[in-house]
Amino acid sequence: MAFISSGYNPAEPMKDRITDIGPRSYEEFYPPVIAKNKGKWAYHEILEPGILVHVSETGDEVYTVRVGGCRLMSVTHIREICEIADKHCDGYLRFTTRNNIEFMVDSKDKVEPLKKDLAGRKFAGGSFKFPIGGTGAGVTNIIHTQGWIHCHTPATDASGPVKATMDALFDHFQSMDLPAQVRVSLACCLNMCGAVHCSDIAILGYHRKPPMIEDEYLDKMCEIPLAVAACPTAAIKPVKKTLEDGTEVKTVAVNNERCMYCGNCYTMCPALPLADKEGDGIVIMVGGKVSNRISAPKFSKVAVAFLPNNAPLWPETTAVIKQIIDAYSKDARKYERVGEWAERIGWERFFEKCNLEFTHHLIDDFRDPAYYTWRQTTQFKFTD
Amino acid sequence: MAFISSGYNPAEPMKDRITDIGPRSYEEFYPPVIAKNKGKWAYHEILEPGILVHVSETGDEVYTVRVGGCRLMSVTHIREICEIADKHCDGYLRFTTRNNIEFMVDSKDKVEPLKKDLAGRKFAGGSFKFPIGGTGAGVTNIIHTQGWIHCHTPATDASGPVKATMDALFDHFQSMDLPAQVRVSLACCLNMCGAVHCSDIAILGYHRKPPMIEDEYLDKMCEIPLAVAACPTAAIKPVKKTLEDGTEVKTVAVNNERCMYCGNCYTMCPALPLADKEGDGIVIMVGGKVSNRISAPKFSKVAVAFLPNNAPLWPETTAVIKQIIDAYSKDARKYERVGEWAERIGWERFFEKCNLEFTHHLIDDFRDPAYYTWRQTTQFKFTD
Amino acid sequence: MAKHQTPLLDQLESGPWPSFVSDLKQEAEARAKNEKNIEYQIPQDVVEDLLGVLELSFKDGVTHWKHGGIVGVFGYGGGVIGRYCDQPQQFPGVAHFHTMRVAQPAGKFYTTKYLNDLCDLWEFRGSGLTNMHGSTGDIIFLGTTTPQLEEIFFELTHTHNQDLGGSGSNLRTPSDCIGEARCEYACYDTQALCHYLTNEYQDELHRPAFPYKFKFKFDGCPNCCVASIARADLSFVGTWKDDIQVDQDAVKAYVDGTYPPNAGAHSGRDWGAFDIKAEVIDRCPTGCMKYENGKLEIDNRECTRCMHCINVMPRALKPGKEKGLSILAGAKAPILDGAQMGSLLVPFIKVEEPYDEIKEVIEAVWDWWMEEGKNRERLGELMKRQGFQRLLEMTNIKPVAQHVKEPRTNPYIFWKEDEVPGGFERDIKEYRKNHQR
Amino acid sequence: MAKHQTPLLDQLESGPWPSFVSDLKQEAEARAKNEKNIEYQIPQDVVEDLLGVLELSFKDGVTHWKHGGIVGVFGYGGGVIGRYCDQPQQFPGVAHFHTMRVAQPAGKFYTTKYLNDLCDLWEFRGSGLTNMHGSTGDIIFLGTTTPQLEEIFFELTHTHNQDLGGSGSNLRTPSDCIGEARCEYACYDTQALCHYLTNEYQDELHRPAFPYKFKFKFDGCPNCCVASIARADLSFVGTWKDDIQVDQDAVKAYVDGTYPPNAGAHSGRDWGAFDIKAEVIDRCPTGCMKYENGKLEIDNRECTRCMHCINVMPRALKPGKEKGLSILAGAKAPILDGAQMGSLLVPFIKVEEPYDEIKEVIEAVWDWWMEEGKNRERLGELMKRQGFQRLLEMTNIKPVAQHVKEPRTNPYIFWKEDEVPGGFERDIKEYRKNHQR
Ligand code: SRM
Ligand code: SRM
Ligand code: SRM
Ligand code: SRM
Ligand code: SF4
Ligand code: SF4
Ligand code: SF4
Ligand code: SF4
Ligand code: SF4
Ligand code: SF4
Ligand code: SF4
Ligand code: SF4
Repeated sequence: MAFISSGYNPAEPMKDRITDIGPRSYEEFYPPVIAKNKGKWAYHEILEPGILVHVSETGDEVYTVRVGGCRLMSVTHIREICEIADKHCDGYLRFTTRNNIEFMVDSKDKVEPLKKDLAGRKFAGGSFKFPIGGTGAGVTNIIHTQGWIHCHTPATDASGPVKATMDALFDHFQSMDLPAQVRVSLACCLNMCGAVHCSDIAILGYHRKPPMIEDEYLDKMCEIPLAVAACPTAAIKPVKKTLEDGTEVKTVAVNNERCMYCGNCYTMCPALPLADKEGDGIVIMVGGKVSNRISAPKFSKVAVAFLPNNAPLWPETTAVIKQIIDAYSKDARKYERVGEWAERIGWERFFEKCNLEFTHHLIDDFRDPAYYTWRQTTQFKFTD
Repeated sequence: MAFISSGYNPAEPMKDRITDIGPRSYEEFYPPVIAKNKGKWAYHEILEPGILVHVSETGDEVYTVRVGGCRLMSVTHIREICEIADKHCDGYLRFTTRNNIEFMVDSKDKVEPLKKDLAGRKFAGGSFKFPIGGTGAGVTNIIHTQGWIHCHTPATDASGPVKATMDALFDHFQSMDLPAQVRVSLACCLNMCGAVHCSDIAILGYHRKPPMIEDEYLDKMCEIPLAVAACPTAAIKPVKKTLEDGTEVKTVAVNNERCMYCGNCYTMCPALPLADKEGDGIVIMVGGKVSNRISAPKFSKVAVAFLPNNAPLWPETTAVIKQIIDAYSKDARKYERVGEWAERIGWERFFEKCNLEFTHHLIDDFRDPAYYTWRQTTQFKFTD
Repeated sequence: MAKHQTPLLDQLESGPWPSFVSDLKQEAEARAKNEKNIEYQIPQDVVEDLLGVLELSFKDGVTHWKHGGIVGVFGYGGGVIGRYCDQPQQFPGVAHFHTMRVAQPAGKFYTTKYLNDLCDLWEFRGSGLTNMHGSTGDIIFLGTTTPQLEEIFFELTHTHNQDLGGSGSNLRTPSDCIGEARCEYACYDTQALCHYLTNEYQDELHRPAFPYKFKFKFDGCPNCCVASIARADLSFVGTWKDDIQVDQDAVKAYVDGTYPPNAGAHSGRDWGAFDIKAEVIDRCPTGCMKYENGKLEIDNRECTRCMHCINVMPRALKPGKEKGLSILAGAKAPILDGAQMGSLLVPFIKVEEPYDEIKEVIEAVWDWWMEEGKNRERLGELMKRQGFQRLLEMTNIKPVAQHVKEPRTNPYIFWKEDEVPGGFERDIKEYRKNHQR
Repeated sequence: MAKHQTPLLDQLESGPWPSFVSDLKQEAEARAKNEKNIEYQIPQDVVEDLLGVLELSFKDGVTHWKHGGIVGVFGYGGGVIGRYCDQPQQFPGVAHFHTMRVAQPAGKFYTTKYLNDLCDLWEFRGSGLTNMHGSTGDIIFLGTTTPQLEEIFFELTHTHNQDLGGSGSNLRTPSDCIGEARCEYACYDTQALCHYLTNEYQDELHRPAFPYKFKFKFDGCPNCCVASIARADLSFVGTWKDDIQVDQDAVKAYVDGTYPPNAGAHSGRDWGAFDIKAEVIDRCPTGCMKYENGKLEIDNRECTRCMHCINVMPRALKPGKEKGLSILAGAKAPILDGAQMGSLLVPFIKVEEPYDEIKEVIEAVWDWWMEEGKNRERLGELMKRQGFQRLLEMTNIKPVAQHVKEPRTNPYIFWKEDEVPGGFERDIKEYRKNHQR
């Protein structure tokens, strides 16, 4: 393969350089019916799972067919999306904030052909390319991150557990049979690139072993003061060590007792890797939300402290999530989010109903605010 | 006055010494109707403010007349209490956990004469000696502390503001016309000797000036490391200073910016007094409770950051308290405590209804938990 | 004629509430007259000087008491608070003005005989002024001189069969609500337990061996009439495990207005006819009640025993029969790190003499706190510093969801090395074999 | 035949949800075939090697990516995330595997023309793999080599009129909900504001001058469909100030079952007939609604604009007419001190071009943060460290009760010296005149 220049000249990087032009304007991309009715929408209805109609004050309508996007997409797949949009939607489409794809048409009769076309397309392995759903009181797409596909700090994969979980929850993606929307998210480490900290159900990759220390290279690869400063629990201190070959090096020591495996030191210093097959795995958090509907936004809470990375299907993880959703589905009131339900019945009852064990790991012990999560009242429910 | 020995011989302190006998047994002190019916009470009723009847499964009844106790009591006053108890109650009485006095009789016909006797007794200055009241949905006695009567750290007096406040709230002591019980407490400094931190209305003495430093004597009177360690905000550090006369002394320096006038350093070191006429005054806190009824116990919140020590009548303090109680009385639901009311209507509305100004002082900025008191939702009410 | 003019204090004599100024004046006068010819062991004008120094404080806006000195009785590390006036020349009567804490009887019932006897002692050897009672619960003898301390203690123990209470880094005098003595809600005998433990732990009460003060308080039910949940390092709060006892006929009597709701506690205002739906069913915090076809139904499994319905209808509802108490740990006042309520440590424990199970919890807590607590660190602060898990471990209590209001929102879980397969130690060289630098 | 065996990954091909493995394989195959005869600028087998390294991670249970290196395009401090494989010999196709963040258009509407063009570019100069979209909102080009970075940037800007997005200690690519474009709830034009500010602050987006990353997100109403309140240093959430607009006839149509509640969002289960009392009136968090005699009444002064009633009856209720937005500050992910939601900073502000008032707030926040923020300290952390008061001071916003959920429970109030009469400096000698030692 020969190098083909774009026109860029490394010797004169500033020549003809265009910068700071920002993204393309949204106005270029509005389908006509949107451009015309923007700001004039009167109401909407979800006609069936994945199919919305929005009706304008002008009488115009836009029908939206939402399909699951697996986010990690090849150009081949994107081109197929474009082909569909060209065929049915005059060459327009959009992506949602949760990485689903929305095909919009401006009249009802265009909906059925579009649906049919979408539903018919499958990958070679048998999975749907464009499953319709993700609206209303069900499960929509999982917001997720890079995992083993691209990142250096993950404690679990992203795309793998997401695929396994969406398969397990697929019925809820294609129906609106839950008490309210259930938002599932995944972050592969606690940097939490996503809204995992306030999702109904969050799958979080977590390390459980303190970093290894690569004494021999540490000082060469890292700035020791930055590594020391990075640790939120002050577990790291600078030390001098003598290597086997007798050379004295500057390096760091980690107080394992104080380490909570956050990996922030590794972010600052590659000579402090944490990853470990047995140490790493998944924390399940539940009950977060971001909408301000009825109750204020809530953080997710840790419901299961650890599940192993059993690739490729993460069966323990999908089983726990099913358990929670089933219990929620059976017990919660209409419009009640997972967290609202847990708060209403009490967390002690939540663990009982979901058949989850409560362990010492779930009791907050991080800094002063931990105190406020303990029970400062005699009000509690007995469980079996 | 001649010294009269009790029998104690300072030369032989251990001779005949009796120790560790604890308090007298409660059983000695039960009135017969109590001793007989203990554990068998079936129900009670508050017949009128200050008058309770408890009815036993045995059919026995005990009538209790509760009267205000001003807690700081002379032996003359206690003897008068005893005289009344001898006359009406077979020589028994009790004190409540809020320092009221309870006279108990075992039949209804003994109530009226007792009431009459009590109501008729007044101090020379005109105040009641034994006002009947303090039950049910009203204001009962103020739990308070020492103040200028006995303590070395107060930022306000105790008995004075309490008398002024109870005079202002006296109607509510003698009637049960509020939505629920309103518990008022006073602590003269933030050691908070009492349950001021969870009272419906709390009157709190607070300093506003950092300690003075008595360089000349500090090292003689205190252990400097203890004074330094005492400061919760690390505002104190040890220093050396040269006095006017040229002697060099070890002393401390206070970083005024970090000081929140808690007085903990003064507790450890008398050479660091804080008290100041203009600096000292009263913080009003509201909305606390300790019962587990309906809602969990709650801490009181700061509603007014500062009111001056205008002795002897503390008119600003009593006015603010009246304002709050009036607004509460008008607006709250039956059974709703002050804090429950404020939470239901929202604190922004509370300030509006009580006609209190919201100032920057009321925003929490103490450590990590402060964050959780800010508003993390778009839900709020507009106020005028 | 009064020794000192008190124009400011005098303004506190009018108004309906009992005036402490009037009472102080009556005591000052009584001492001045000394009708019983008492050989006062401390200055006869002590009360006049107290009025004087207080008037000065009212004028100056600051206290005139010095930082307390270390005074006490032999062999005891508490019970006395030293106090000296910072204007002793002007007010010699209160130059020394120490308080003594006299351990109150559980429940605060008294005979007049006992109280009168104490009055005699205190008039003779002290100021004749008291606090009935201090915030912790003690009878406070307010103001005497150093030489009188041992004398008073001697007389207290020998004549009155009465001990001092706590102060300093001790167990403080425990206190309790009236409980079974006169309250139908009590789930255990607060006086019995309070008295028993007070006596059991006399050594801890009198001889400072703790990092700081330690308080017990005993409430017979979740109404918390002695505010234990807010003011005790260990709070013992009565509760029950089975079903609320319901008398359906009595419920009807409330509904039809025969019985006054909440035992008449709201009778000072016309709140309209009793509305069981609005006042009980809809206010139950767990929503576990129903009133249909004249019958009250409670889903007791969902009840959190908040007492509301029982408080509103005491003749119809009663706590269950399987009674016991909950133990909460760590309440304290705000200094230094903010106030704390007690946190639930033992959800339910039976209250049975000789209270061995309860004592086990107490002693395990103490062992931990005495081992790990820093100087002047309250139990609650230690709990915050080392974590609730640690408290559970040290008391050998299994973690249950009841311990928390909600699980942690941060995932910063500390694992013990033995919980993680393979442990914490790893070989970076092994790792680098599969992961190039 | 595939270059690497992937027995573990293969198991993720079945099941209904779109399989990324199948998609990767189809791309690998397409590149292998190269039907269009593209002169691939990075290894043709990049996707096969990605499958290989991923399979290895599935087996090993750990990542095989090295710590990112510093790569980028000239003059920009962000937009590229460097990434190298820790097994480059085994997987040379992904030895370099950098991502590029392409700034997405507001609202994420696209033409197929635009997307196809991007695909051509990316297939040619990169792996042909993307994320549509990254969590912040960007289009992510997933995997290319260092030499291609400038080439891609050049083509993006010259051919596609398209810039990179943010990474590093920059303003990150702002993102928004669909808003007015297709949502009847929108209280302002999220796309217009998002796009305007993105362009206005291009310098902040591309040239790291901040202590750490900074995010804007724009939600048209409190439903928060772009999760701004949880994921943006400054969240702009639409709201209104006047009364909810009510169409009483439409309310009736909901009550009688003509219109499906919540626009049909719950139609997958039989929840019974719509019950306006149970589903709306009783669930309104402020209890400010009544439905009597077929008429819905809202006490709008008490409404906190939670959206619930509007969500349930979109054809009957609409946000008010006096629209604007609330600004919340400081949301962030948990690292280092726990997650934060945004805290309400500006309760209500009008949204009017040229958005001067909004920009004033943004710039005042930045000035403070750039002055006081430590390296790698997010705005929320600075707010915690220096206090909310300080944020108000620096943005010149008057403290109002709306700023807090509740006032402080501790009385540890810091006073400014000029607020306290007489100031802080006092003369201990003066004091000692009236207070002996
Ligand atoms: C398309 C999208 C906006 C976008 O710019 O892309 C969107 C669109 C709508 N949202 Fe949303 N929401 C979208 C993400 C969100 C998110 C963000 C997220 O999940 O990350 C939230 C906050 C979630 C949370 O609280 O955790 C969100 C919380 C809501 C709510 C509040 C629901 C609740 O019970 O709390 C409503 C109101 C409702 O459902 O009635 C709502 C309502 C709507 C409506 C009905 C608005 C309208 O009138 O058009 C739209 C169709 C809803 C549906 O799909 O059932 N939208 N909505 C997003 C679709 C994501 C997807 O592909 O599934
Ligand atoms: C006598 C006393 C106990 C004692 O050992 O001395 C007592 C006695 C009773 N309390 Fe109490 N409470 C007493 C202090 C308290 C306290 C402690 C305090 O205020 O410091 C509380 C907690 C206050 C708080 O939450 O801030 C307290 C919270 C309650 C409650 C819960 C009320 C609520 O609305 O939250 C009830 C239930 C009720 O009133 O129906 C209650 C009920 C009762 C009953 C009805 C119990 C009974 O069946 O006999 C008693 C008469 C109530 C009355 O006076 O209206 N008692 N009660 C205390 C009287 C103090 C006084 O002189 O005024
Ligand atoms: C006498 C009494 C106040 C009263 O007027 O009733 C009192 C008086 C003092 N308390 Fe207290 N406390 C008294 C009950 C309390 C209570 C209430 C309780 O026990 O229920 C509390 C709050 C509950 C708690 O313990 O947290 C209380 C929390 C404090 C504190 C803060 C302790 C903390 O950890 O937060 C201090 C500061 C200290 O220990 O240095 C303190 C310190 C003091 C000192 C010894 C002053 C000092 O700094 O050395 C006071 C002596 C005053 C004097 O000269 O008479 N006092 N103190 C109460 C004891 C009487 C009794 O024995 O019955
Ligand atoms: C690509 C992306 C995940 C994804 O798969 O979508 C991502 C990927 C990384 N994030 Fe992120 N973050 C991404 C959105 C987020 C979000 C979500 C958001 O912006 O809405 C968050 C949470 C919100 C927030 O900012 O708090 C987020 C919070 C973090 C953090 C924690 C920051 C904090 O202050 O709490 C880090 C750690 C750091 O900065 O060192 C981080 C760091 C990283 C790094 C650069 C790893 C590192 O330690 O250097 C990741 C590079 C992965 C890779 O190799 O591709 N990422 N990161 C997202 C950006 C794509 C885009 O531009 O659209
Ligand atoms: S969550 Fe962690 S591991 Fe995953 S992409 Fe973000 S920084 Fe990387
Ligand atoms: S992983 Fe986190 S807690 Fe552990 S040493 Fe590194 S920075 Fe500190
Ligand atoms: S509250 Fe403060 S000033 Fe008042 S008695 Fe207690 S320690 Fe003394
Ligand atoms: S008053 Fe409190 S904050 Fe100020 S210096 Fe003393 S101990 Fe520190
Ligand atoms: S706490 Fe309960 S048992 Fe004790 S007096 Fe109060 S209501 Fe009665
Ligand atoms: S005690 Fe409280 S929670 Fe239990 S049924 Fe009665 S009101 Fe409900
Ligand atoms: S946040 Fe509000 S305005 Fe934006 S899409 Fe969601 S519902 Fe519509
Ligand atoms: S928007 Fe929310 S608070 Fe306002 S009336 Fe509707 S349900 Fe009630």
